[in-house]
Amino acid sequence: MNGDFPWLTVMAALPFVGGLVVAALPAGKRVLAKNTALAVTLAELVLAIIVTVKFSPDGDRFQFTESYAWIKSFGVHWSLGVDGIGLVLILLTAALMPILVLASWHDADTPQVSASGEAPSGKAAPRSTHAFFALMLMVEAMVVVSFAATDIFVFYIFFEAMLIPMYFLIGGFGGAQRSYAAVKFLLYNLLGGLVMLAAVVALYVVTANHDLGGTGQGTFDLVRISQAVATGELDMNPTAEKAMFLGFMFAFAIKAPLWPFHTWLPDTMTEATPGVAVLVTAMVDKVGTFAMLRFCLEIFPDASKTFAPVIVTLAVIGIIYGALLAVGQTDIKRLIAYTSISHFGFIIMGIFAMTTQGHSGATLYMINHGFSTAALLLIAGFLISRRGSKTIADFGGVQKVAPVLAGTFLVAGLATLSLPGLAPFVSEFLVLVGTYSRYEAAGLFATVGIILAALYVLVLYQRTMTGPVKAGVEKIRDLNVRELVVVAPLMAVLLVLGVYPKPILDVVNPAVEETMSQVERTDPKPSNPIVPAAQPLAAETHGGSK
Amino acid sequence: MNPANYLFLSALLFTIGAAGVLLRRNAIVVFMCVELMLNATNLAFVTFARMHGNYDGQIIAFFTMVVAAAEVVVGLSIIIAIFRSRRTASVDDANLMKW
Amino acid sequence: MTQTSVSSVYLASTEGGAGMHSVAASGVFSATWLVIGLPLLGAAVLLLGGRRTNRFGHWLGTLFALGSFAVAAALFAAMLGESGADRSIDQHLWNWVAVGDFQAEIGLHLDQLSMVFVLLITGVGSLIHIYSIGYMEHDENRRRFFAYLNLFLASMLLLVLANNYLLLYVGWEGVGLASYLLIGFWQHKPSAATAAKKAFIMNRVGDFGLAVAIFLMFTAFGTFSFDEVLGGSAAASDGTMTAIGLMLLLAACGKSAQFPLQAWLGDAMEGPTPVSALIHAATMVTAGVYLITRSAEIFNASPDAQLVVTIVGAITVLFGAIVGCAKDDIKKALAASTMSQIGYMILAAGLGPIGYAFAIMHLVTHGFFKAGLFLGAGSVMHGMNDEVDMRRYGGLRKYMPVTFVTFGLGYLAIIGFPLLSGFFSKDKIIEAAFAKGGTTGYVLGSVTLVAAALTAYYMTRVMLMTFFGRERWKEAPVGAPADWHEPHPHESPVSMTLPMIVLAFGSVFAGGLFVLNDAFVNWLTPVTGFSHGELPFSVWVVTGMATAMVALGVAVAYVQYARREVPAVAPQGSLVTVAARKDLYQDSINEGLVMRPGQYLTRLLVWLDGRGIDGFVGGLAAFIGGTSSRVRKVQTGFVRSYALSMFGGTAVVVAATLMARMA
Amino acid sequence: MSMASGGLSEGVVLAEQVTRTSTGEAVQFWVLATIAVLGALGTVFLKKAVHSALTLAATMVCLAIFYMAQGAVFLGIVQIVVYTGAIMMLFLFVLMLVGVSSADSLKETLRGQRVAAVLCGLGFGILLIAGIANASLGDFAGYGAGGVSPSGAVETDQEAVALINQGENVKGIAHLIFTRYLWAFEITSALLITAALGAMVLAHRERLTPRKTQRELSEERVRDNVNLAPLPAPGVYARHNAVDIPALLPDGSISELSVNATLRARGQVRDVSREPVHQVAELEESAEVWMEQRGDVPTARHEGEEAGPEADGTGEGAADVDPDEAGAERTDGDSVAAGAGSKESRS
Repeated sequence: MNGDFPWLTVMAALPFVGGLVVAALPAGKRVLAKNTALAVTLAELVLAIIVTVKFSPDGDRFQFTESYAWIKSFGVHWSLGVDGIGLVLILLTAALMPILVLASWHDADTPQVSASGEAPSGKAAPRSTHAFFALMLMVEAMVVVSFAATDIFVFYIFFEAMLIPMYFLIGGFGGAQRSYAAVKFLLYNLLGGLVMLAAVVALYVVTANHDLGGTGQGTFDLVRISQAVATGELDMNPTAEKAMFLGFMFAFAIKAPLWPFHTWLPDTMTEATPGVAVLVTAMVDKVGTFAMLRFCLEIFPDASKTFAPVIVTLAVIGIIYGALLAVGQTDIKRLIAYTSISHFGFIIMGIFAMTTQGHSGATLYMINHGFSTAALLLIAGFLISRRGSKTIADFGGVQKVAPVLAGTFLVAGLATLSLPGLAPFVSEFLVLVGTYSRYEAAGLFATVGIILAALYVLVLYQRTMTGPVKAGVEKIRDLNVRELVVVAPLMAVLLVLGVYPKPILDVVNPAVEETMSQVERTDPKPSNPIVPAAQPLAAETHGGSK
Repeated sequence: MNPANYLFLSALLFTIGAAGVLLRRNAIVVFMCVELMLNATNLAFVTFARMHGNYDGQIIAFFTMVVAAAEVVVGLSIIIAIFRSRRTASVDDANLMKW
Repeated sequence: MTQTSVSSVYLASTEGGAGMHSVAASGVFSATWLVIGLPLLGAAVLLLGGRRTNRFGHWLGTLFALGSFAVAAALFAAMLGESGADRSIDQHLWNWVAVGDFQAEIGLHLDQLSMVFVLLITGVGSLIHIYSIGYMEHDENRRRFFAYLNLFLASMLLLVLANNYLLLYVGWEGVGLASYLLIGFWQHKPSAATAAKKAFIMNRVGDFGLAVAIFLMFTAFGTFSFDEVLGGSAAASDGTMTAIGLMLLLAACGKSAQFPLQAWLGDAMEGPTPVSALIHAATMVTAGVYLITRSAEIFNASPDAQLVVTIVGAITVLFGAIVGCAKDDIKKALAASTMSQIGYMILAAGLGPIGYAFAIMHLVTHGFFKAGLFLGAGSVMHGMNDEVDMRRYGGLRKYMPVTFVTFGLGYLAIIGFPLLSGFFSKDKIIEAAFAKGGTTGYVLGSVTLVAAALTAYYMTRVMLMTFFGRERWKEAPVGAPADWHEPHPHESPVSMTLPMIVLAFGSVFAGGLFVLNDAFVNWLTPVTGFSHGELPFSVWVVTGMATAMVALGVAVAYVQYARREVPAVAPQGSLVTVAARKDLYQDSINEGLVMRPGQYLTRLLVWLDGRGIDGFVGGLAAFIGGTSSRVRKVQTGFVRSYALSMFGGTAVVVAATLMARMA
Repeated sequence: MSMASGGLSEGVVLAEQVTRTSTGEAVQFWVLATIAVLGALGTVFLKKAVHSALTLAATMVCLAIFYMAQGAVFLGIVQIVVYTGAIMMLFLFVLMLVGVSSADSLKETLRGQRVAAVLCGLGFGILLIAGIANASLGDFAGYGAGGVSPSGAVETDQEAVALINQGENVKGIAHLIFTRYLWAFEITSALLITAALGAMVLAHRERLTPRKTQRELSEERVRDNVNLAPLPAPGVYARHNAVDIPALLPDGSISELSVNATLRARGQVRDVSREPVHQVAELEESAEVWMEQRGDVPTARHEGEEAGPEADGTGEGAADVDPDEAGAERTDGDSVAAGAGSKESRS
C-alpha cells in the first residue's frame, strides 16, 4: 500500500543530516545556516504532509512500517511505523519546527547573558548560530523517531539521546541561570530514563522467559509484545508487571511532567530561549505523554488499570496546582511554564481515564497544546525581547503601543484557557467528558481548572497589556513581518482545529479504539441511553438525517 | 612433595610483592614488587598448566611476560620523566591528583 | 401537592409540543446560518482588516448587523407561513467532534423560542449599532468596537440557535469573551480592565456549571443534543435531573448575573454605554433565561431544581431592587434594575410551564425598555461630559427633549404603568407567582409585588434626579479638578436619538401586542408548553395590587426626590442605604470568602513549590553534593593508599569467594 | 645449575599422573623456595634499591628453575633471558640514572599505612593459602610420552596433544602460539611497538630554546667578559694530566677552573699541590747525587751563569728549608683540599 519507500527513516534522517550540514557550514555564514535549517524543516514538513496524505485511517494499525535487524544478539530492530496517534504528533513536530526556526531567527546571533547576569558584550561565537540550529534539527530528528519507533529499545535510545542536544540548547542559549536549568533538566530526565532502562531490561527478560523472540530470545517489538499481552501468551507476574509499569511511568511522568515531578520545567522554560522552551513543552514533553499511551497502556494494561486512579489523582492535583501557581507567578515565562504543567495534567488525566473520549481528547490535546503554547510562548518571547525583562510588573499598557502583538497574545491566551471555538477547547472538553464518565470526582475537580485558567490568563493579560502605558513600554514596536509569519499560521491552526478537528480525529480515533481494546476497557454506558439499541449507527448519522 | 606447594609458594610471593607495593616509597622498588607479583602469578600459571597437562597456562605466562616487558619499559620511562622534573622517585611525592 | 398537579397539567398539555420534532431546514430556512454568519464575517473583516477598514468599519459593522436582522425577519415571515411542527427547523452544518459516543455537530435549531431571541438580538442589536455610530464617533478604536459588537451578536445568536448544549456552550463562552472585550474596551483605564476580567471569571464559574451539566447529560443519556436530552429527560432519575438542573442554574446565574454570581454586573458599567445596553437588553444577561426556558423539560422533571430557581430569582429580584434604590451612578442604578428584572424572569422560569412564556415575554419587553433606558442614559452622559453621578444632573428635560421623552416612556414601561409593555409582562409574572399555589406561591407573589414597588421607587428616583429638579450640574463639584468646566447639555445626534425613538415605540406597544389574543404565549407554547395556573383569587385583584404597589413606590420617590431638594453630595444615609450603596457588601463577601483565601493559598503554594517540592529536589542534590565533597577526601593523592584499598578489596573478594565455597 | 638440570630431566620424565613429585624435585623445591622467599623479602625490606634489584633477580632465577622443573623449559629460558637478563638490567640502569647511592628511608609517612598493609597482606596471604589448601586440585596430569591424554586435550589441537605427549615443550608452545594464540601474539607485537614508542616519547626531552651556535657562544663569552681566554687545562707541571687533578696557580694553590664542574660537585678533585714541591726537591737531590757521581764540576756552570750560586744556594738550602717549606705548603694545600673536599676522595 505504501510501497517500500522507507518514509519514516527518511523523515528521521533528513533533519539529522540537515543538522550535520548546518553544523558543518563555514563559520560566519549565519544567514546561510538559518536558511538551510529553515529549508530542512520545510522539507520535513512536506514529507510529513505526504505521509499524512498517504496514511489511510481505515487501514492497518501501523503503517509505513519498516524493520531492519540491528542488534541481533538481543533482538533489537530498527522498526518504525506510525498509527494515527504517532502520525499526528509527527505532523505537529514537522509543522512547528519551521515556525520555531523562524521565531528563533536572531536568538543565537547575539552573545548570551553571562552567569552573573551582566549584559552581554562583544560578539557571539562565530558558530553559535550554526550550533543552535543544528541542535534544533537533531532534536527534531530524535522526536520523530520517538514518535515512530515500534521497537522499545529504539524508542528508549532516542528518548534518552534527546537529552543531549536539549542540554546544549538550554545550557548554551538563554537567560543568566541557563546552565543551572540545563543541569537540572538533564539530571531529572536522566534519572527517569535510567529507571526506565531497568524496566526495559526487565521487560526483555520477561519476554525472553516467554520465548517471544523465538529460540529462547526476548524481543523489543512493541507489536509482538502487545499481541502477546492481548492473547494471554505473555502473562506477566502481577508484581513484576506493576514494577515495570512504574519504571516506564516514572520516566514518562518526569518527561511529561506529572506533579510532583514538575519542578524542572519552570526553570527550563524560564531560562531557555522561547524557541527552545517551545521545543521542550510542545514536542519533547509530548514524547512522555505519547509514550504513556503507547507503551504503558499497551504493554501493561493490567497495571495501568491498577494505577489509573492514583495517576488520575496526581494529574488532577497537577491541574489545580499548576493553575494556582501560574496565578502566583511574577515572571511571564514561568507563568506559562506552570500553565503547561496544568495542561499536562489534563493530558495525563485523559490518558488514564481510559475512555475513548479521554484518549482521543488527550491526543488532540497534545496537538493543540503544542500550538497554543507555541503561540503564547513565542509572542511572549517577542514581547520580552523588546522590553528586555520578563517580569510581569515591568509591563503595562502594551495594547496601546503594540495592538497586533497584544491581540495575538490575547488569542493565544484565550486558546490557553480553552475558549470554545479555539482548538484546545475541543480537546479539553473531550478529556473532561471522558474523565467524568469514569471518575466523576476527578472530572469535577479538573473542571475547576477552567476557572483558574481564565484567572491566570486574564491576570497576565491585564497586567501586561492593559492599563496606562508603563515607562519602558512605550518604545515597544509592534510585530514585524517575520514575527507575523510566525504567528499567523499558529492562529490559523488554532481557529481551524477549533471548529473542524475532524481531520485529526478521523486519524486518531481508530488508533484509540485499538488502545482501548488493548486495555480491555469500554466506555461507561450512559445510564439512560437515548439511542435505542436498534439504531447503533444513529450517532453517526443523526447529524445528516435532519 | 605435593606439586601444590608451588601454588603455596606462588601465593606467598604474591603477598610479599603486594606488601612491598604498599610499604615502599621508592617508585623503582614498588615497580620491582609489582614484577614480583607478576612472577608469582606466572609460577601459578605454569603449575596449573602442569596440573592440566597442557600448555595453555604456559602460553598465558608467556604473554604475561611480554606484557610485563612492555609495562616495565613504559613504567620506567614514566619514573624517569617524573624524576627528571621533580628530582624524586618517591611515589608519595606525586600526590597532586587528589580531591 | 399543588406542584405535582401543576406538572401533571404540564405533561398533559405539552404532549407533542416540547418534544422538538423538527424538520430539516429548506427554502428560506436554509439561510438560517447567515444570521450568525453575517455578524461573524463582520467581526472577522473588521479585526483582520486592521487600519484599512477604519474609515468605513462602523458602517460595515452596522450593515452586517442589519443584514442579520433582515435575514431574521425573513425567517420570521417564513415561519409565520408554517404551522405546528414545521416551525421547528434544524439545520445541520457539519460534524464537529465525533469520538465514540461523543457526537457533536455544528447544527442550528430554529424554533419559536429561538426566533423570538433572534429577532430581539438582531433588532435591538442593530439599533445599538446605529446608536454607537454616533456615540463612539470620537473614539480612535471605533472600528474595533464595532468588530466586538458584531462578535457579540454572533456569539449570542449562536447561543440561541445551537441545536445542542455543546454548541450552546460555544456561544455561551463567546458571549463571555465579547463582553470581556467590550467591558474592557477602554483598556487604558485599570478599572475597566479589572471589571472585564471580573466579568469573565465570574462567568467562567457559571460556565463550569454548564460544562458539568453537559458531562451529566453525557453520562446519563450519552448525548447532549436538545431533542434527545429533552426528549429523554422524563426517563432519567430525579437525582440526575436535579443535578443537571442545578448545574444549568449555576450557568444561568453566571451569565444572567443572578445571586450569588451577580457581582460582575455593576462593574461591567465600565464599558461604553452601548455595551451596557447590549449586555442588558439584547444579549448576555438574557442567556440564562434562555437556557432555563430551553431546558424546560429538565426543570419540569425536577421540582427541587425549580424551587431553587425560583428562590434564586426571588433573592435577586429583591437584591437588585434594593441596590438600585441607593445607587447615584445612573448606569449602576440601571444595572441593578436589570439584575432585578432578570430576577423576575428567572423566577418566572422557575415556576415551570406557568411562567416560561411570561419570562420570555418580560424578557422581550425588558429588552425594549431597558435598551431604551440605557441608550437614554448614554445620551445624557454624552451631553454631560460623561458625568454619571445623578446628583450632578437635574432639570435636563429642557435640554434634551427627545432623550427625556424616550427615557420617560421607558421609565413608564419598566415600572409597569398600565397598558405599557412592562405592565403586561410583569403583571403576568406576578400572577404566575401567585398561581404557583401554596405557601410558595404566596411568598413568591409577595416578593414580586414588593419588588414592583421598589422598581417604581428607584426608577422614579432616577427619572426625578436626572430630568427634574434643580440644575445641579451648574455648580462645581466638591474637590473638582482645576480644569473643571460647566457642561453644556445638548441633545444627541440623530444616529443616537433614532434608535431611542424606535425602542420607545417598542416599550410602549410591545406588551399590548403580545397579550392581544395571547399571541405571544400561543407562539411559544409548542416549545415551552403552557399551563394556566390556578390563581387563589381573581386576576383583577393581582392587577390591582400590583398597580397599587407601583403607585406607592412612585409616591414615596416623589416625596423624597421631587418635594425635597436633592443634595449634590450623597448624604450619610441609613445603615441599609450604605449597605445598598456597597451592593450589599457583595464584593467584600467575595473578597473575604474567595479572593483572599485564594491569594493566600496561591502564595502558600508558590512558597511550597519552591521550598517544598523543588526544595526536596534541591536538597537531595545538595545532600549528594555535600556527601561527595566529604567522601572525596578519601582521594588523598597517595597512590599507596589507593593500592591499599584495592588490595583490601581483593582480600574481601577472596574471603567472599571462600565463604561462598565453604557454605 | 646441576640441580636445575636434574629437576628438568625429572620433570620431563614425569609421565604418569602424580600427586607427589620425585624426591629430587622436592629437595630442589625446598632449597630454591627458601631462596626465592628470602629474595622476595629482601626486595621488600632492603634499604638500597640496588640490593632489592639483586635479590629480586635471585628470586627470578629460582623461579626460572621452577619453570623448567615443571616442564616449561621454554618459559624458564625466557624468564632468565628476558626477565633476569633484560628487565632487571633495565631496572639497574634506571637506578643508576636516578642515583645508586640514595638509600630509602624506611620510615613510614602515611599514618596507619604500614599496619594496614601488614594486616591486609597477612589476611590476604592466609586467605589465599587457605583457599589453595581447600581447593580440590586433583591429580596433576603432567607432560611427556606415554600416551596419557592430557585432561585439556579436548581444547587442544591434536597436533599439540601429540607434541605434549612427546614432551616437546618448545615445539608445543610454538604450535599453540602460531595457531590458537596467533591473534593474541600479533597483538603483543603491536603492544611492544607501542610501548617502545611510548618510552621514547616519555623519555624524550623537548628543547625549549634553540640551540646556540658557536658564534653566539663566543659572542656571549666576550660579552660576559668572564674567562675570556680558554679555561686552564688540568694537570701539574706536565706530570699529571688526569682530569681530576687541578692545575696549580703560581702561588701553589689549585685552580678550580681547571677541573670539570661535575667532579668538583662530587668532591672528586685530587689535590696534588703538595706533591710537585716535594718531588722537585727529590729531583734536585737526586740530580746532585747524580752529578756528584759524574764528577762534573757544577761550578763551571756556576761560573758561566750568574744564576749558578743562586741555584746552589737553593739547592743547598733546600734541604734545610724543605721541612718548613713543605709544612707551609701542606697547610696551604690542606686548606684548599678541605675546601674542595679532596681529602675525602683521597682517603
